[in-house]
Amino acid sequence: MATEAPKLERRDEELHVLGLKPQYVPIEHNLQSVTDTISDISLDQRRRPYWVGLLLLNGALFFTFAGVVTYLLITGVGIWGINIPVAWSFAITSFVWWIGIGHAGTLISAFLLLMHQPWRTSINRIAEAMTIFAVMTAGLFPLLHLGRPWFFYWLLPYSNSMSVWPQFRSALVWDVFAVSTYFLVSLLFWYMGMIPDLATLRDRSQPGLRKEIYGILAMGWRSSARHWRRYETAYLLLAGLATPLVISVHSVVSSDFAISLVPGWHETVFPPYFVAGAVFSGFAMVIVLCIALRKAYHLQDFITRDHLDVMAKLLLATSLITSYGYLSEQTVTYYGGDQHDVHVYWYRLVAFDKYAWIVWTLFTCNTVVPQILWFRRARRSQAVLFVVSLIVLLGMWLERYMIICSSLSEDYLPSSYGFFKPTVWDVLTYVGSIGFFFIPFLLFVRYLPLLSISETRALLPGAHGPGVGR
Amino acid sequence: MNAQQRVHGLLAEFWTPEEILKATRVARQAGYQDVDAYTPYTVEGLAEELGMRRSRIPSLVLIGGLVGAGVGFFMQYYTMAVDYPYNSGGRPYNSWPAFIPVTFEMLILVASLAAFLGMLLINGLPHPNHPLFNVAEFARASQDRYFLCIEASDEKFDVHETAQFLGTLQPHGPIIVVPIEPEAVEEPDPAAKPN
Amino acid sequence: MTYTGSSYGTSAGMPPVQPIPFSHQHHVGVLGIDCRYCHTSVESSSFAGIPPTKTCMNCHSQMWVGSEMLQPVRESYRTNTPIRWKRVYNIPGFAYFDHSIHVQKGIGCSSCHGRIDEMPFTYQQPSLLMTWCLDCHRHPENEIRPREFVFDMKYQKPADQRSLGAKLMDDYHIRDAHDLTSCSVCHR
Amino acid sequence: MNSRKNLGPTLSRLQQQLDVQGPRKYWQSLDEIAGEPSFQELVKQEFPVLADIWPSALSRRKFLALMGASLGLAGVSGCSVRPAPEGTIVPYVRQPEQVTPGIPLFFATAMVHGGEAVGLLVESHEGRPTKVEGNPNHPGSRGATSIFHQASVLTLYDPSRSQTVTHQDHVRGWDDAEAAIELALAEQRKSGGAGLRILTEPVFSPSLADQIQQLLNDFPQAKWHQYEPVNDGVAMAALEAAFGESVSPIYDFSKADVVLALDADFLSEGPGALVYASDFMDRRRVRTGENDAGQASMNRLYSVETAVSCTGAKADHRLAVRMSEIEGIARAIAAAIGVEGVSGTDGTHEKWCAAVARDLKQHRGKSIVLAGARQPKNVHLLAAAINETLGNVGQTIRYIVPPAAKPEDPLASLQDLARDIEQGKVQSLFILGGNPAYTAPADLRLSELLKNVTQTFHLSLFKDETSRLCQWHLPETHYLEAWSDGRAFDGTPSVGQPLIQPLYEGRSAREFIALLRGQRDADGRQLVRSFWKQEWQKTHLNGSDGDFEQFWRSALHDGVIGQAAEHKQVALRPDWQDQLTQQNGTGDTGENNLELVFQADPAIHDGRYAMNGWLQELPKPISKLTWGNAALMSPKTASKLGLSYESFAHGGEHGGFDVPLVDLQLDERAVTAPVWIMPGHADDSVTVYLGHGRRSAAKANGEWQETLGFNAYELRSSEAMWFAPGLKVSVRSEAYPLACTQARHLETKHGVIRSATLEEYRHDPRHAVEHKEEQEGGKLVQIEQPITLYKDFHYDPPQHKWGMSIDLTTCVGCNACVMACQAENNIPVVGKEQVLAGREMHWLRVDRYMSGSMDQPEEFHFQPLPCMHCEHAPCEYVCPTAATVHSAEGLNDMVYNRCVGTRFCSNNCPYKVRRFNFLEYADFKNETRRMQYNPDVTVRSRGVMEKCTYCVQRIRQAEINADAASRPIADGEVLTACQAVCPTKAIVFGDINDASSTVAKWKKSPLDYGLLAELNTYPRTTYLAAVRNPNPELEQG
Repeated sequence: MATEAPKLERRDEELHVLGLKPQYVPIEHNLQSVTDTISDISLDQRRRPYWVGLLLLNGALFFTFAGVVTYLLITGVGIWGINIPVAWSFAITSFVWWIGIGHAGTLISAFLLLMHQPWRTSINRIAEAMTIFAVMTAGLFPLLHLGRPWFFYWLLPYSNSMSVWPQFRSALVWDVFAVSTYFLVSLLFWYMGMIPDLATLRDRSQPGLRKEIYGILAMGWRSSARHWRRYETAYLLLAGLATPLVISVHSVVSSDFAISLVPGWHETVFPPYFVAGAVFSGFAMVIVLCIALRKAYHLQDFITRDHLDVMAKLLLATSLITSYGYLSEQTVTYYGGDQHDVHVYWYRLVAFDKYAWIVWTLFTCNTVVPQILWFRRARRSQAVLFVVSLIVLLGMWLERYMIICSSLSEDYLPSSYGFFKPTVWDVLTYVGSIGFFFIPFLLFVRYLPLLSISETRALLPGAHGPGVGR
Repeated sequence: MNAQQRVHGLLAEFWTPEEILKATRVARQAGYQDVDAYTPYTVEGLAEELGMRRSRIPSLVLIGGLVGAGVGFFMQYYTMAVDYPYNSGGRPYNSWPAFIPVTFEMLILVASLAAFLGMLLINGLPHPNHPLFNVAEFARASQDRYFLCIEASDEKFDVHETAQFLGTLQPHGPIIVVPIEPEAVEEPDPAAKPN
Repeated sequence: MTYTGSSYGTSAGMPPVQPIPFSHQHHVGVLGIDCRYCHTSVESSSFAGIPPTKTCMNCHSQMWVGSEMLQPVRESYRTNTPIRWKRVYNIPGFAYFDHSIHVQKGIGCSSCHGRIDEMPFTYQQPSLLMTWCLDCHRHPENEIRPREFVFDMKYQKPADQRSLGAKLMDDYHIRDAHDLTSCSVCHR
Repeated sequence: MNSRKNLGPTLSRLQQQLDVQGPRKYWQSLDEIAGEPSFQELVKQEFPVLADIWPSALSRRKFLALMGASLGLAGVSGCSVRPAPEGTIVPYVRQPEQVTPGIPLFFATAMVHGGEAVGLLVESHEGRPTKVEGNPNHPGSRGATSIFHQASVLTLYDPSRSQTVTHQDHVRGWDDAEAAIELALAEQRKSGGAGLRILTEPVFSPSLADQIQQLLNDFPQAKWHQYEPVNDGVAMAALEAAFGESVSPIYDFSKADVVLALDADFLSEGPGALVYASDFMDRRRVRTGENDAGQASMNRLYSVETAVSCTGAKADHRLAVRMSEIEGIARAIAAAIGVEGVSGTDGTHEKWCAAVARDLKQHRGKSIVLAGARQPKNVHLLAAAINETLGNVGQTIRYIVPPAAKPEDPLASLQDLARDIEQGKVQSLFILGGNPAYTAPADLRLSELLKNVTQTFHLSLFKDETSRLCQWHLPETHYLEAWSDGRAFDGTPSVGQPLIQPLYEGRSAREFIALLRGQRDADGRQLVRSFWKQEWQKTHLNGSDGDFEQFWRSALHDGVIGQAAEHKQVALRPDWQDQLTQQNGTGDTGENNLELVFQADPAIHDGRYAMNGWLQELPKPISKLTWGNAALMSPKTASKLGLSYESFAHGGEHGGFDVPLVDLQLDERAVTAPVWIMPGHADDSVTVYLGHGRRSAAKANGEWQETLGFNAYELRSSEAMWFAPGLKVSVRSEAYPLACTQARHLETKHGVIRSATLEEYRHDPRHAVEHKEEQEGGKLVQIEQPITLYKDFHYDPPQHKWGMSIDLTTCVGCNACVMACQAENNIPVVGKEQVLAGREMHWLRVDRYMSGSMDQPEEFHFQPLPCMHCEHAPCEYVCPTAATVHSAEGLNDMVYNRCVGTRFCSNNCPYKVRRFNFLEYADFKNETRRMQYNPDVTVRSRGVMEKCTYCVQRIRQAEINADAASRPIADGEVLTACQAVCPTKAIVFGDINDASSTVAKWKKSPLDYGLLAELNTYPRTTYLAAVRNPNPELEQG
């Protein structure tokens, strides 16, 4: 005896004056339609062709990655191009890149929750999912690049028969704690946000295995107002904890380089510069994913052009901060005048047979290309944003690669200068890791609520005030 | 009577947040204590209507944070300076500046766990076999309907009286009696037939 | 930790089956033969030394000549093929233990090998885990005994072992815990 | 037995079982031991499941290979969690009296190389020689060794050594060979040996020469030829012509103030190099403390050469000229000095020759002029004349009877043999050692000639090019497996004891000659002992056998069995001038008239060490190339050929270089070679190293092994053995990868190398150290006292404070230290591809820097770079698993079993002295290779970082010995492997707390400075700035 929910009348004209007030809220929707559109993405069984296509593509990448990793574990890290002096390269670059991408997710959902930004609602779940899977992919690299990966557990302080502990002055041990804490907190944050939506899916799905799984995952959530109150408090607290966590994790990741003695690495600007870089590449990835999902699942009502617009503005802002980072690094070094530092920064710019072409490419990618976002039309066009974001992602990867390899290549003694040439295995490991990221993401898109249904409901006009919304 | 024990409570359905707010206020003023509202999203002010005090979660998180930081720092201090002190790069055994990042991470970790587990524990979740799930209509509680439930554990609760009272709150649809055991398929209670 | 520390993990206390059931209890406990008669290089080399067949034949060419149990010894001596003893103390290749310095510094055989004179079949007494080595390297005073009692199986630690140990540590110039737990003392 | 190596259980027991069988036969071929009943019983016990299928399914060889592979994995058993692997411990049956497992023994022996026998002490662990050290009381060594002596121990265990007698590639036994020999000799006896020829390398062994002489008595018509591609035959002939009798010069650099080296690399090559380097550098040590710096004195070295050599690099003044111009310069100097009958001036280098001549004249009787072995006869005559005129003979130069048993010109000897073969006079040819087919000059076409000799026998270590052409190949024993003797550069004889039974069925040259004389199973020891008994009896007429036995044992212990050769009083023949042939014009230095110069490879010598992995991978002293050779030329020559420096080298590479290929064409012979530009090389001249590009260097597991690089012997003709004009170079299009460990030549960073002239040092001793800082900033930057936040760790006595000091003045860059370190610490060879990728594993590298410009480098400096063992080590605080930690004595310990391989420590080391096992480099599987491993040092597996540990195993052993005797460690008791072999004592290690120790004194010297000390690393290895003694006259020019 389901009664048909009445259609919501348009109540507040001035709310949607064309273009003036950013419209982050789905207008023609009510509770029922919001719930149905979002949960149907997960519930209806029809396989969307391009979802299966993407799954197969990334499945191929995933299996190349598995193959490369097997060969790596059998033969040794020698299959990559690393040598003495450049003992780190693609693996650590990809680690920093992936974890950088991960940071935007939690920053969007946590920091913007604290700032009560309404536009976060429709993209926060996508961003958090991206964080979880990016950090999972990133966490792989520090293990893969170990010389003897089967002793990775020596990095953890477990009580062992040798009574020897990890050495806590090393940034790599900090990394272990930082990355695992970050993964856990993001997972909690993401899962907690999803409990009410899982309850919705549980209630709307046909009886069967999926209903039971959703039921288990929803942990018996029965939308009780008392529960909501405690849920909101905990959610806010988690957001409050996650924000400083994001800053600290990427500062710790940057301390992998900052605590060292390598000229070009031991810069005091590294922590903020890396965090800005992380947010920058993170937003780029979020934009890419949002645009793709928006088109694939017709979420134009939820992820409106205004969302893209505000994210583009943030992309531009962080691009400027990162560019400021480049500028300050160069000027402070030349001002300081230490012969080793000056050599590294100078040869980065001029040695075109080695790293200079990478340096100038990344300057264009990270500094010049995002300037197009000053124009409103560019910010609102999906195609331009998509391309700019991909370029920024490439630029940020090159930036980490340049920092790591060029500083190690020519640091102190001329006799130990060396050059890094990537091998096919380097490239395959990196490309394979992209597959490793997208497989769980596609499964998330398929089986879990894509947007935060409960928060979107809360945003509906009249959801709060005495309006008519059902 | 035996019907009394088998009943968990009475459920009334509403369609707008204002209705549920008013119904809850009226129920509370009528003296019912064990009242709970079920809404598809957080309705502003509903918790105050239900008379909830300040939640204990923040204090839990604070304790968690302090414990995390304490454990984090002591672990590092004990291993580096007490259990196996060795000279690493001329740095002192207790190089506390180097211990700060891990201490901070442990603080955040334990605090977050405290927040999440605290919320679950205090809410009594996971509780998959709650009597309310025996009511088919209640499935809409997580979608677009608002429900008010007065539980049998309330001392003023009487099946007929309370059903009568609920009827006065203009609910949409009949007052539903929430059975405790799921298999006893409850035929609609004739007495509570609304208009 | 429990698995590696258990006797199954460290194979302590489990006497391996030897080609010849040699009994220390009989030779050391009953007959009173000194350790250095067979383990000749314990004071001079890192390796304590395993007696060549000739050492066994010094006596067993005269006594117990007909016994079936000693047939492998005679066989080995006649055909010049060595006796293949099962190794009781398996220290990993990357840890370098030196008998001579320990004996010289006043660490008795029984401190590590236990009461060999009461062992019919030799088994590994300690866990041989690094924690076991470190306990002694951190507090040598608990185990040191005067040099003359190093080979005395029946030596009992005196009540004032701590003070005796401290005194002996000065006499024998034993370095402090921080020195002895430097990694290159055992690993190189 | 506390065997450090992770030997797989079965084969190690098998090995111990073989050990124990006593001296009889150490090693049978794999098939024989596989067939033994005891082995099958062992297999049943060890691998019961396989035991039953053992005889049928698997062939024995396959089973051993299979087990070998599994043993390899067993080698990794270390990582399996306990229960501990079921190991066994196998004692001797009858223990040899002085062998105590765990304590190494040292035996004195001698190795013949490069025209001299050098006395060595070889360390033996449980019957396996593992490390070669110098013999302090041998005149040719004085405790030092060269890279060849160090690497010889690897050749002993080289699995590709020839193991069986073969007749036209079919495996035979020694008895078949003996039968064939007897047949051939019987044939020859009829004609008195007319068709018999013996070809050996120049023999320095008196007993072997005596044996060959007796053989020649049996066959009066037979002839004995000697040939070696790198020889001083021309010099010997010249001196014989000058003095009327065959003499050999001995130099005493301790008395020389001025030395002129005409293409003579006396510091690192040639007989007596170790002693000459030591004496020469003793006169350059200026560390006379603070006060008497004023009177510090040094000798001065002038060098005239083409390619940069160690001597040229250390010279105060170096003149880079074409080889053909050196004779002109020698004439100019001789004329300037006033050698009668010599005239002529050298146009371009007029001023230089005049200044040198003036300097020489001011140091009459206290100077030396040396002519290199590659120079033509005239230069040797001129040098002898100059020395005579300056009155050096008897002061700084003495002439003795040549140490060679039969001094002759090897080239002439080989040409006679070739002529005889051509005329069909030779029926049976016995080649002992050497590899003439590969090393003979191309125009002799020896390879074709060998084919038409009826019976040819080749006794050699490897089945090589010559063995391939000979009917019979007979495995020769390595010098560590056989009795031998030899004369040092000054004639002192010494006996070579074997350290181990022959690994394969080899026989030594003297046993083979005895075989030729009919004694079938001659014992090398008996042969050598009887010869020296006769010699001893000549001087001790009524000496009893007991006396001789006593003399013999003490000689074996000391490694020296006689006195040096006595000096001959000789004088130049009055008519020596007419020996001077007309100077054959320096030829125009036009673009088309390039000069090709041959040089013995600094590491592979003449090609005999091509199969030695250590030497192949050893970076050459100057070019730092490894694995293969290249055509070296100066930047100007390259630009003339259209190869600018930038065109091929990315610069700054440490590892791979793609260089262009060129065709070197001389007369009608041509070779394709990669180009390597070497600043400091003379213009219009191309140097090529001999010894590479071998097509069949050895035969191992069925195939002929090839070696990298191109074969320079193909361009060599007998008229121009060392240099030839008229080289045509044509550039090809494709590129070729060269593996170089240090490409960056110029000192772009100041403060790394610090040097000063003697004047500056006299004026202000600390000038070298601080000079650079003063110039730029104007104010004196005190960089020696870095500030630190940290509370210091105390290393005060009785704690040791280990430190090392390296003197840049006296280091000649000969790489002996690098090779000694590789031998001592089980450092693996990684191969060319890995060196191309920049992953060579040497713990110690010798950096070579040049000051000045690419076209005109002025100073060359060598800087050995071991680990600095910094007190504030940047590598320690970044290691996450505490695998590298600072010990209480200030050593930076590297704990291999704790390392997980994050490699952050290598990134954070400013000196980049850490090496990483990117792949499984150490050889855990090959049984013979594993015998060389030093049991006191862990063999590192894949994924582990490693570095110089100041030979901590030696420090610990010294501490234990000192503790046992309850005495402190004496200064010099701990010798690190590099310090022990350094000929010029440039490296000193010791306890800084002990004020009387040499290292403490060196560190108090005003010249002492820490490398990159401004980074607050507090390095324990510090350097003494290099001091040069330039000639003021030439300095301004």
